[in-house]
Amino acid sequence: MNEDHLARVQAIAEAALLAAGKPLSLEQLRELFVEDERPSRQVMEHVLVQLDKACEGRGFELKKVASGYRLQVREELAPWVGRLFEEKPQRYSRALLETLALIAYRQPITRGEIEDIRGVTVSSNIIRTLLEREWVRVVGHRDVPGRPAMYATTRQFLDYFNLTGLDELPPLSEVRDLEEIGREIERNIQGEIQFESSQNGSSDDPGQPGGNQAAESEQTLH
Amino acid sequence: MNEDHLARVQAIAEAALLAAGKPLSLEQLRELFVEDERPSRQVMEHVLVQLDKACEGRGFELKKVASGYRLQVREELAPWVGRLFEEKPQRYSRALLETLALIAYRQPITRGEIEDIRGVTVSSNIIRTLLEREWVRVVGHRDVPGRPAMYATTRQFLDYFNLTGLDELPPLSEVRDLEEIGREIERNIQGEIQFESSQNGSSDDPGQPGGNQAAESEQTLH
Amino acid sequence: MTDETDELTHAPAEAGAQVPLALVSGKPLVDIPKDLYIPPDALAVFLEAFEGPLDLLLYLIRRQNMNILDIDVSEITRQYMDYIGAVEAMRFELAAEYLVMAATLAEIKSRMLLPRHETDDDEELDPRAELIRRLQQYERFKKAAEDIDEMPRMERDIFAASAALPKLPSSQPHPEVDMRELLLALHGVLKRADLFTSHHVEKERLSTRERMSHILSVLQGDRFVTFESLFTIEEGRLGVVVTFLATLELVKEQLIEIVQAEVLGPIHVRARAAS
Repeated sequence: MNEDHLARVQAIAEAALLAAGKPLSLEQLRELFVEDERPSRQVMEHVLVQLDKACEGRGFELKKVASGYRLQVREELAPWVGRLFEEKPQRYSRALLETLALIAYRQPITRGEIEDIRGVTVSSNIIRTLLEREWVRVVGHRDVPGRPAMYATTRQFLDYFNLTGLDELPPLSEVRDLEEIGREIERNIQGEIQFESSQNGSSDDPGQPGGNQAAESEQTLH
Repeated sequence: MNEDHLARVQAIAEAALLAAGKPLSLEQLRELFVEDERPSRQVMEHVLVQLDKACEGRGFELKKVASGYRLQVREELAPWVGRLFEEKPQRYSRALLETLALIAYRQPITRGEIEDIRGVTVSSNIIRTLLEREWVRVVGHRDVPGRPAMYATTRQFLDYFNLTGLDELPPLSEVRDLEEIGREIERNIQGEIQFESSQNGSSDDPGQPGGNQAAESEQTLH
Repeated sequence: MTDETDELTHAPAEAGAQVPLALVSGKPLVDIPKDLYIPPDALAVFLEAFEGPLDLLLYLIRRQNMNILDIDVSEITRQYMDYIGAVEAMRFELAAEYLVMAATLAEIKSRMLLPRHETDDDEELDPRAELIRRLQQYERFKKAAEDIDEMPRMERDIFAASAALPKLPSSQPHPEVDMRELLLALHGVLKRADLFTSHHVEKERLSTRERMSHILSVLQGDRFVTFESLFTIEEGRLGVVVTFLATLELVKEQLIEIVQAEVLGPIHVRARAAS
């Protein structure tokens, strides 16, 4: 069996392993070939050794598992590849934002006090999310029955919003036309959603008109 | 950006394309990297050229399709790889293919317009199948009684058929309608009188491929 | 591949052995006897092979080696009517389009028989023109459909390359928040609570409240801290004032207590809740 032929068998084995989506045994790989061109087990094993070598430095590697061989994305590349599957960050609920705003402007404040102002209970999830994000922390306990925790904002909160101190928070009195700002934010959010969905083109792409145009706009993307 | 770094980016791109199982756009590939290590578009394009080269002689190749880049089994290896799958590849009925062809070449087009050309009713099953496969989608409604939906093809359609754009579809065969033949006779007569370059004829040739042009000429017909 | 519908699963039957007959170019693969005796089974198969009257007409034209542009309407109409007649005699359900086409052909034929007026534009008056145009249009897309079927496609000629995944890090990215969203939320809640007009939230008060939080966090646990240690000289007079205001506010809100063991002795501060 000459070099060219071995290279061909190797390409076919690689192609099959990439197309199969599951491990293939040595026998399954051999059965890709009609009888009179079928490589022996020894040749197939040799080819797989060569394939393994040929994957050095690439994005994937040959792994032997119980049911055969499979090509697998290199583990050390997982941090990058994992970003493909990251869920899109969701938006925070209005309740969470109100709670955060009240903690920022009225700190130190207890959950009960937030509930008094909001007129509804504050779910533990909201408090937990804010604590986990390290935007708020417990700075003490109020000396009343139940000794409720008092919350305040953190340095991370200031950093996130690019503030050096709470006194840089915009005073409410200065913000006259909040409704206008609200509309603007809504528009931005809408814009983002549309942008995201048109970016997502692969799944469904309602933003694009006629197919030709879709093809053209794609061209400009690259 | 040094060689080692480029090789790394290339391995990551390859890994991601193999992990995604669907085409990824240049932007999606760049977004695998956190902001301060994100390669520029130029670098990413360069890396993809390198990746393409690195696949030479292997079982797979890099292919640009409508919604991005895809790693796929080399077409010439399909006969071997096809043996992996016991099921015969899907066949499509003529009715479905003719409907798809009309949508592809004449988009945007309504079901009624498809029926006019095919001379038979288009079953709802066919439209539903095309929509479910995400090969076509509704891009609007024609402003006539009943406001019928207008259909166009999607990026998924192009991806499925290994195309980057509608202009890569095989050209529609020329139609020689009576008016055209009349003009041809007239030209021949005139040609006898005075010499004219044949360039003249090609400009109003209705048989030109490009989807857009086809779509426009259709508008005038209906 | 999993969401196959009826249309798809029926495809092989429809597009299988019978299709070549419809794809004929000059030489039909299924020979229809000249005398039009067609066994019932064969007729059913025969009709299924066509995508409607235009397709059948194209087949008849091809079988006669006729140029579309030069259709012998009489002959084609005769053959077409023969098929339609045979189908009806067999009591097969016949799609309405076939009957409409039969009527169209009959009309064209009758108009062809009428004496023609002399005009300078013959083609416009050719009663076959519309039929020819439709046949030509249909033929183009019939060909295009065949071309599309020939194109390399996924799952038949193209297989996506994919590799198994290693263990991937699971990280959920945090939502982004805009400062204006925060303000808007506050605006909403204060408006609802009818606190908006009471000016509880003032610019200068915010630095005081921040300092209150800071002092409380310094006073974590059951420990006394000297009053002076709350102040930082480097902050200057304004810092001292803010700290002092914050301390007073904390005392007022009964959050801290201030203890002085003896006159002019050191002042200590601790969180009330700790006691």
